[in-house]
Amino acid sequence: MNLYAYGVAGWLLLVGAFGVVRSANLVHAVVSLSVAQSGTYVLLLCVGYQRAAGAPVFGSTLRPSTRVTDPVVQAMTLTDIVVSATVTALLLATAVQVHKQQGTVDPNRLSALKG
Amino acid sequence: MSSRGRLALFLLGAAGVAVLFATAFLGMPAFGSEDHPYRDLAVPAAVRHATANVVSSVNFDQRGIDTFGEETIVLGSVIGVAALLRPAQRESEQRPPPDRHRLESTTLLGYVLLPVTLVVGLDVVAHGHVSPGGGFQGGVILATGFHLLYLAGSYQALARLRPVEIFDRGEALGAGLFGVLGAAGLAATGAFLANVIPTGSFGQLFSGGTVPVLNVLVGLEVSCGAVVLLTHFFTEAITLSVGGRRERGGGT
Amino acid sequence: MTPLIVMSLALVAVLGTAVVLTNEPERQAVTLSLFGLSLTVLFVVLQGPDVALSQLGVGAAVVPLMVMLAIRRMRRDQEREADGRGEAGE
Amino acid sequence: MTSGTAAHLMPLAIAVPVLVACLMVAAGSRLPHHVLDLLGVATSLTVCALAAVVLTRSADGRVVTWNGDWRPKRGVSVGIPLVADSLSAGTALLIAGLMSCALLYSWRYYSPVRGYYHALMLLFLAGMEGFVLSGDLFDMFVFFELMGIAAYALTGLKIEDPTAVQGGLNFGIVNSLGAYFSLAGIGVLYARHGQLGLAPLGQRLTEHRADALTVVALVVIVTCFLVKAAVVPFHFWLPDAHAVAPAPVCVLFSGVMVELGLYGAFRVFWTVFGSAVPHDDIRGAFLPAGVLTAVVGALMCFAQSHLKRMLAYSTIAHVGLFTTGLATLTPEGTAGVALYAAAHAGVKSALFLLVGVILARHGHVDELKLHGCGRDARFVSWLYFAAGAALAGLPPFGTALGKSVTEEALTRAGHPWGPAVFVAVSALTGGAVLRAGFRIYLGAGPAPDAGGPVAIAAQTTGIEEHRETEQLSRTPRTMYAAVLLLLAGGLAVGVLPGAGRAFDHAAEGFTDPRGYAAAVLFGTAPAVGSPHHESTWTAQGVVLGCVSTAAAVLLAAAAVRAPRAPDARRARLRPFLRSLAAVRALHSGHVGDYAAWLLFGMTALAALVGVLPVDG
Repeated sequence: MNLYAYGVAGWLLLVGAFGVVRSANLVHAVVSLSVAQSGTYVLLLCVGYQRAAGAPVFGSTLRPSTRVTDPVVQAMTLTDIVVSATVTALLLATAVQVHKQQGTVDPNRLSALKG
Repeated sequence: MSSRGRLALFLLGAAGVAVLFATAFLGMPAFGSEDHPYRDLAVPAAVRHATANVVSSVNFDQRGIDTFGEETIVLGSVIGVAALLRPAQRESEQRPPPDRHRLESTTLLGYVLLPVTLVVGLDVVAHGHVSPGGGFQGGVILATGFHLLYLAGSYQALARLRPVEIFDRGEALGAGLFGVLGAAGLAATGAFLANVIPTGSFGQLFSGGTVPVLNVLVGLEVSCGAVVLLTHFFTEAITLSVGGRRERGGGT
Repeated sequence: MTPLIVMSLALVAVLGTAVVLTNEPERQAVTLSLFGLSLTVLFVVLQGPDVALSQLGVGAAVVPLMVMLAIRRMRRDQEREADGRGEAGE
Repeated sequence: MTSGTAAHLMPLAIAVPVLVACLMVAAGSRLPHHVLDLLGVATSLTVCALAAVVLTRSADGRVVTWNGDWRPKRGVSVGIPLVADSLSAGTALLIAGLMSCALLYSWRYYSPVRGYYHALMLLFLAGMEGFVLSGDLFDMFVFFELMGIAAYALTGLKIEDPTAVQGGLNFGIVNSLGAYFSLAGIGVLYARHGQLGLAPLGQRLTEHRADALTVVALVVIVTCFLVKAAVVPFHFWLPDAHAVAPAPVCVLFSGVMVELGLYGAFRVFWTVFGSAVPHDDIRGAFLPAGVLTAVVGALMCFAQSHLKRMLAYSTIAHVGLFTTGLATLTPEGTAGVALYAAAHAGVKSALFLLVGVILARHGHVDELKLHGCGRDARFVSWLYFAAGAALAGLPPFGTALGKSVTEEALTRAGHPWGPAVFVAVSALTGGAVLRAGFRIYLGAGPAPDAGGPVAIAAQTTGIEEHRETEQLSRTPRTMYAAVLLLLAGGLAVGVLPGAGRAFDHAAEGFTDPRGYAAAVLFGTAPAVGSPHHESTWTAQGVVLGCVSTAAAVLLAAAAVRAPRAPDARRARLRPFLRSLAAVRALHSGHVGDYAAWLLFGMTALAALVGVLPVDG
């Protein structure tokens, strides 16, 4: 069971890295990177999951107790999502700029940096 | 490296990492177990500060400096995107004419949805400490709401509604006040980001001390920041660069 | 592990793979958005409503939108360049 | 002033730059250039002062503050501490000092890009300060990302330069990928132990036998730090980013950001895994990794004609030496590396700024094309040669002291090959820098058009580098001042009496996880143990320093004199040249290659550490 739930997280990380490696388009590489990062969300939330426990938001229906899923990993994931969105935005802007300068975003055809 | 060589190297590395992950995953506590030591500390701590949404308590109170760092990341990325997408000197820009043909129904949908999303966004920000949501989620909803105008009609209407400088300022204000509130905690109790506002009673709108205040500040920053980010990308998408790219031998 | 969790995890894994295997950037913006939605579902199922809400806004809407806009910019430049070359050839 | 007050100053070192950056953004493009410069320098100097106060306090024991006032009860807390021991406070001071020099250098002549440059620099400062002071694993990740975001944007700042944006993108993608794997490692560790603080995790791990999960977590978590530190094979992004970033930004990259990667890796190792993972396993992995990094960096450095890329590879070579020294896992080795890194920061930064001066005057940074261009620049040439010799390890520069202390620590730890590697690497990197100096400032060797083709087409030369300033006919005083300050810093580490002792003390605290945990979790401040060993000049160290400098001069002279070796010698060198060309071809600028190497590196590291559980 562990292997399945956490395995999906590990799979996303590896498949995202695979996307970066075989990418023929920097935008595709940046998107693949964000897929790799979603692996970390899945891992964190799976780590914080507890069977038959509620969400860590108390109110009229849920009285404070500790039978809730782990709020700490959820807070971490929130931060992680923000990081992902901002990194993606910045890298996309960079890719747009690469395209303006070199006329292509295919890493196989970019030739500015070597050796 | 040839693309085959690259792939071979990757597969070798990925196989190794897969083994590493599998080893680690087998050693972790079973999925869905009851063993969450940090949670057992965080929930009572949130209750002590009368914050019904424990995730908000962790984000803004217990581990507030993480969120301070996170908001600074948002600020940094907005500045970075603005710097990277600034018009280059030899690039003169052309705006397309404003005649965009849209279906009437899409326009109507956009205008109807705009106020709805704004209200929902504000609500999510305001109740982030008592119900799911918060400044970040609400801020994103607000920013998306603004961009329904794009769906609804012309770029021009959108441009009129979002003078970038004001949003820039709103974003900086949100991030700055977050720091100021942290420093206020430092001045009052000697600890950065200390929860210095009376925490009120559990589950009420006025509870959680600094948590709802920080939620509002983050909402301000994120909504403005996301609007600025999207504006830069929208401007890129409809702008033509004239003589933008530098001619390079071998490039296409 | 409930069947719901098993299924949403499987959906996430499949759609994540699909995003990576989509070579055409325009289509990738769409698959990315669907992948974002599947993550949202997973987070709801895993009892993380806060996370699900921000994933919905960021992963399913804002990021795919930015990807789409970035691609559109590149396409326009390419088309323009092709036009320019055509004119020069005339 | 009590240590309580000093503790209050730590969060300010992070918050003040952020607040000033917010102010700059809010003011938009309306702040005049000199106000931006003034605000930037004043803010970095303020952070310098804060760090200096914390540093003086930390001499009596670690300074700890709990954000949000969530002080631990019976050793557990939900909050995040900021912790300063002498080493982290000293690093915090170094960061702010380098930032001050960088902003002084860019005073007036660097385009403020509507204030974005200054705001990004200050956010970069905040990120580095947060990273170095944080006592929490996830918080370190957050500040690591903040550093990253600011660094990627600063790298690509010269948007009209085609290489700049590509360098920024490679940097961003590789570093982010490493960070995500590390975050997964943090998740794995959290699942087992339910903690995120360094000290509480360390405590939990003392009670557990180190099993495979622990070792995997260690390997995966340190990956992102090793990517930042540019340890081979995680290093590919570094020359790309350094070659294109503006010179003042390179100062921060090479001077301290890369070293922060090593700081992070070894901070996490000592505080979290120090008692659980057998030290021999770590030595067995990091000693070879360090030596490989040093050798690859030094050879690649000598093969460059692009001045900034040359300095970048020299940084990789030195990071390799630092890794080797830290991998002894002894206080002596750590003290030596801290000395070395502090002096290296001054010397290497001065060199980057001098190359910046060349770029401002001549509009490119290609060694061969610059032949004889600096003949009229007397003063600058003296500065350049001094810095080059210091890089090669000339006493009494601090680089020589650090090198000597680290060499002796390696010998004492049973690695007699240590000094040979250090001398060879210093000679090669210093030799490359001096060779360029001979060509540029003395006009030595044949002029480029006489010496065959200027460069081989398949490699990046410095010819295309874009100017960062308007063309300067004479170098402004502020630029000289920054270079002089940095060189003086590099010299001061070596000659100030008591510098060695201070670094010994810092290293003793850094390598003492028990004291760290006691100070953080229980507020007890056991005095840091007095060092067993005193880092100071020795006859052997001075001799080896002179040897490496002399070797560097000879190498440089030989390379300038004989650009085309006689055919017989060439034939003998052919296998070597061919393998060098092969290594060089691996640095392809292709981000997919870099990502593949990242995964391969993780696997190799895990294999070296030995993932299977080790008894005892």
